[in-house]
This record gives sequence, C-alpha cells and structure tokens, in this order.
Amino acid sequence: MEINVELLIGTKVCDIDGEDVGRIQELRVKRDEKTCLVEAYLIGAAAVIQRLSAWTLVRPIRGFLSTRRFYSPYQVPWQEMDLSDPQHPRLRIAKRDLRHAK
Amino acid sequence: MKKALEITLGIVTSVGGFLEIGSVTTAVQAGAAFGYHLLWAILLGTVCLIFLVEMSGRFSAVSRHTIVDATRERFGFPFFAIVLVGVVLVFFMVLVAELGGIGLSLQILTGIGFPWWAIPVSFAVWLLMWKGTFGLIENGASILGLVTISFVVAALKLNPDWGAAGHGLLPGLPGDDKAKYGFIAVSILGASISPHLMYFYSSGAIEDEWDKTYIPINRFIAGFGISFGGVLSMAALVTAALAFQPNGVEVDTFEQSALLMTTAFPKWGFFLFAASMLFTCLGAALETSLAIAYFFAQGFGWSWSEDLTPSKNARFCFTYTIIILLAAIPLLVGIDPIKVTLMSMALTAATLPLAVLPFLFLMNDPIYLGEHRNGWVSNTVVGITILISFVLALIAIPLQIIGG
Amino acid sequence: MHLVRDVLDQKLLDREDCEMGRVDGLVMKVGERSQPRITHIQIGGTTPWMRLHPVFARLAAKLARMWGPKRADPVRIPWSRVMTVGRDIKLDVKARETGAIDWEIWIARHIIERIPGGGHEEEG
Amino acid sequence: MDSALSWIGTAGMAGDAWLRQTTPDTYARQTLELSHQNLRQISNDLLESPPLGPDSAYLNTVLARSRRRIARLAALITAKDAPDFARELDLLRADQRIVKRLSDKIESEE
Repeated sequence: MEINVELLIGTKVCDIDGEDVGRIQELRVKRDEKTCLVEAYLIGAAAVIQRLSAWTLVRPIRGFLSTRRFYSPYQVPWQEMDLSDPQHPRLRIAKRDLRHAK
Repeated sequence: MKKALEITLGIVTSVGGFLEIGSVTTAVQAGAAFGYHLLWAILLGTVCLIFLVEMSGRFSAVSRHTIVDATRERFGFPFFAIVLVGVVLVFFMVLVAELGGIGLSLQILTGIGFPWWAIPVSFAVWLLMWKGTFGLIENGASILGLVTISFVVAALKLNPDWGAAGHGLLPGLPGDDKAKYGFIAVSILGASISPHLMYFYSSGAIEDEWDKTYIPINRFIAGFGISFGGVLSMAALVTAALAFQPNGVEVDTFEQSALLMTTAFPKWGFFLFAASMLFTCLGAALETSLAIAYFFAQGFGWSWSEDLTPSKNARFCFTYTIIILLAAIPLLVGIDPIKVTLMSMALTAATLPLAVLPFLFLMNDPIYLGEHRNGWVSNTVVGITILISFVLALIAIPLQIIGG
Repeated sequence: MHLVRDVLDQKLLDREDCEMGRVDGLVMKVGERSQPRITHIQIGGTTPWMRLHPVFARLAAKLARMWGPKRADPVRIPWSRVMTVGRDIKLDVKARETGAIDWEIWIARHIIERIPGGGHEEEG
Repeated sequence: MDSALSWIGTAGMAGDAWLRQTTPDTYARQTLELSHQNLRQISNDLLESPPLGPDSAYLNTVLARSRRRIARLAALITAKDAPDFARELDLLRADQRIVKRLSDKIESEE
C-alpha cells in the first residue's frame, strides 16, 4: 500500500485502547545506497521543535517545559504503528508503554 | 578593493531601498501635521529594519539559501502558501503605489495626468528588468536615488530646532487628533519595516554570490546604509515640519508634497522633489517586482536569476511580466496612487507578523547557520519586532478606518 | 535523518544542477509486516495543493488540464535516483526528461521566446 | 476649518513658487485649481450648518473671497500676468491671516 508522507504529517494517532496520543510530526529514516527505510515515527508537539530544528531556541526555556515529557516527543518504532487506515493511524501498543525520544 | 566598492554600492542600495513613495509620503504628512513629534516612529522602524536586513544578508551568506527558500523548507508548503498570499498581495499594492509615484512625478513635471503614464512607466520598468542585470538595477537605481540627499540639505538650510527634534525621538502622545497621529505612526512603521527589502536583499546576496567572508561587510552595509536611509526619511519629516507648518498646510495630496523643498531651495526645490520621487519610486518599483518574482521562484523551486536571459528562467520572468502588467491596470483607471500607498502601508503593518515570525526560527537554526546563529542581542530585537508587528497587525486596520 | 526536516520541501537539482522544483510529496510503501520505505519523490501537479485542501487540488488539476503542457499528474522520481541529501537534494536524472520542468519549457517556448530579447531556452 | 486653512496655505505656497518661475505653469495652475475645488467642498459643508454668530458669518464671507482669489490666480497663470498675480497673492495672504485669526477665535469660544 502506498501512503503520501506529506499528508500523514499532522494526522492524529490513537493507541490500541483508542486513547489519543498526539499527531505524527516527523519520520526518522535510515538511508543507504538505494533505499530509504522508515525507522520510527515522532509524535507530539515536541516533535515540531525537532522539525523546525529549533532546539537551540527552546534550550533556555527547557526547564519551563515541565521536565522532559514536553520537551521530548514520543518515538514509535515502525513495528508498533498500524497504518492500514492512513487517515486514522493506530498504535499496536498502549500509550503507557511508549518511549520518549532522546 | 572589490569589497570596498561593494560596501559603497551596498550602502547606496539600502538608501535607495529605504526611501520610496510610502516613506516619503508618511514622513511629509507626519511633519506637516505633528511637527517633530513622530520622529521616534522613523527611528524605531529604522532600528528594526537594520537588524532584519542584517539577518537576511547573514542568513544568505552563511546558508546559501534565501529567507524564502528556508521559509518553505522549514515551515512546509501550507504555511508558505499563507505567507505567499499575504505578502504577494501587499507587495502588489506597493508596486502599484510605486508605479503611481513615478506617474505622479511625471504628472507634476509635465501636466499630463498619471493615468496616461501607467502604460509607458510599466513598460519602462519591465524593459529594465527584461534587459538589465541585477547589478544594473541594484546600482543604477540607487545612484540616481542619491538625489534624495537634497532632503538633508533642505532640512539643514531651514535651521531646525535641534532640541525639539531630539525630543521628538522619544515617543509621546499628542494633545488632539490621536487617531490621525496613531494612523501616521503605524504607516511610518509599515513603510519603514518593509519586507520586500529583506527578501530583495537576501536574494541579492545569492545573486552576488556572498559567502561567510561577507558577514562583516553585510553588518556594515545594513548598519550604515539603513541608518542613512532613516536619516533621509527624518530629514523629509523635519523639512515638512519647517516648510508646511508655518503655512498651516496639512499634506493630503502629492501636489502638496511637491512644495516640500520650495522654501529651502527657492529655485530648484520643486524639481529636486520631482526627481527624488521619480528615481526612488523607480528603484522601489524594480525591487518590489523582483521581490515578487523571487518569492514565487524560490518557493516553488524554479530557476531564478536576474542575470540570466529570460528564456533560461522562463517562469521567473513570466511572473514579473504578469505582475507589472496587472499593476498598470489600477493606475490606468485612475485609482489615486496616494490612497493605494496609505492602504498598502496599513496592510504591510497588518501582515508583518507573517514576514517577521519566521526570522526567529530561521536565525536560530543550527543546521542553516551553525555558529553564525543569532546572539541574544539580535534575538531580543527580533522578539521585540515580533511584538511590535503583532500590535501593528491588530491596530493597523481599525486605525486606517478611523484615522485615515 | 529526519524526513520532514531534511527532505520534504527541499530544492531538487538534476545531475547538471538545473533546478527542477521542490520535494512536494514523498511516497511511502507500507506492507503488512515489512519495514516501510520511501519509494518516490513527487513534484508538482496536484501534490502541493493537496496539502492545503483537496478543493485546491481539484482546482489545480482542472486548470492544469486547460492550459500549458496539459498535464495534471505529479512527476514521480524513484528514491534510488537520489544522489545526495544536503543543502539541496541532488538527483541522478536529467530534468527535462522527467517532465518536472515541462511548465518552464512550455512558458519559455510559447511566451518568453516570442518577446524580443527573450533568447532561446535551448541555447548553451 | 484646519483643512480650509491648509488649502489656502497650499495655494499660497504654490503661488509663491510659480512667481519665482520655479515650477511648470501646468503644475501651478492644477494645484491652484485643486485648492479651489477643495475649498468649495469645504465651504459647502460649512454652509450646511447655519452660522453660529457674526464671526462665523464673516468667516464664510472671507472663505468665499479667498476661493475667488485662487480661481483668479489660476486664470492669471494662463494669462502669464505676473504683476497682477503678485498683487492677488498678497491679498490672498491677507485673507489667510484673517481666516486664521477668526478660526482661532471661534475655536477658543467653543
């Protein structure tokens, strides 16, 4: 199945129990000679900071962004994302099992 | 040696870029209506513009991308499309105003009404872009624009009250007519912090193939050039205060502005003003049409350069051709260029956040700028400018309705 | 590498450094169990307008079929043609063979070359 | 009221400049005509509200007179009659002072 990445950006993601996780903001990929493989999806407002490469800008107010929960986005490995309905992506795991990106 | 020449030309360019129908009209109106009291608005606008222009140049020199390139790359197509619509609409109105300014200058010189000049003037501007190179436009228009130094001479000849002028550099509220005062203040800021200059300058740095070694030069050009432009604008305000206030004249039309320097230079004043407006509006018309074409070309990834033959960057040249053609229409049907000017300045103020907000992100981007990112001084100024721009955006249109 | 930050909306250059638009869209292939991979870069057509709203995309398609080179489909470049991802994205293709600059050529031939002083797009 | 003064002032400045032969005839004539038109507009607006006292009645008379003077100035440009133009311009200046004094007085009474 083919999915347009640019349209996937900004769509809301639910976890396996239907709980709202956030929006897909960025894709982490690995590129070698001929291919480009998707490794993980970054979810949440903090991923926008990554996307705008604005981390130097938020560094001074990082403390205010209430611990690392806001500052670092959720990172969902490709195995745990179900994209069979591209307009309504779902996680294959629960929100509490998610990891934050470094 | 080459760089020394470039510094001179760069400064001249910023002077040419600063003064145009909008800044002169508002400065003259302000001086005639409120004496020195609005000098602070020009000062504030000049300081903001110095920083924004310095950043545009530094961004291009280091990243080899223009501000428009980066706006699309970082913020994506949807945001870019919003900026495109807002900015191009405003630039188009500015272009109409500048072409109108050329037409009005020719009208007072020849007595032939400006609608008759719409076609020949647009054609001349288009031909200069079609045949000319970036260097010709940049340097030619600005050297001719040096005639505006007569504003400074005029102001000095009329013996201004320096104490009162110094007092005017600090913001204050007038006794009466607050709405008109506010409207002119917003217009001055809209005319000074003109985004087309930033986009033009940032594209110019790419056209002239600047690299990191140009960072000090860029700082110098932005600082001195824009300050010089600001001084010229202030001189126009001071001259207006000294020439028009004693006669009780409040300037509403171009015909009235034309009398600006007849007191200071009894013999040449009228022609100096007409020539100043003719050349600065010509320069600004060229810069604005180029800025629109750059905006489209860079945003959509077309090839662009004012130095190539038109068929090598067909879409770029097609864009400015169409824009100039369209800009002639309102003038042809006789829409008052001064009204367009006032409206375009209020709209510039209203859309300023769209143009200024990306600077905060782009100028702190380690991928584009590495160690040449903004320091805290520049960031503070950008922050303040963004605040000002949001305030302006909120009050510009209401003030246009009450005060204009 | 981050896909949105480093690839999407970046400028595309062909092997001879000719500008051929921007990365308006990226196509990802997703299988039931296999790792998703990026297969194509999309340029022009309805792609960028779809990102605003489907209404704009329909409008763009309609207009594109009426004028110019009369093609509304976006150009697709296989990911395997990507040479470098850096300041810009360099592709191992020839721009005019991909169709990405059809509009540029059409405007050059039908409008610009007919105006005196416009030059010819095929020279040098 | 300020705008009436402004247009009389404009006519005065344009007249001065023409008298020094430093502006094209057409520009000076067009500017005088523009002042004339605007003054007529302003006087019409003033006449719609009835005069409040002897001062404003006198003011209306002087305004009408200045307007006629400006029209005459424009005509004198076409005739290239500089001596008459200078005389008429002096009279306009005198009227301008009267208008200024009257409007200041009316304003302070309000």
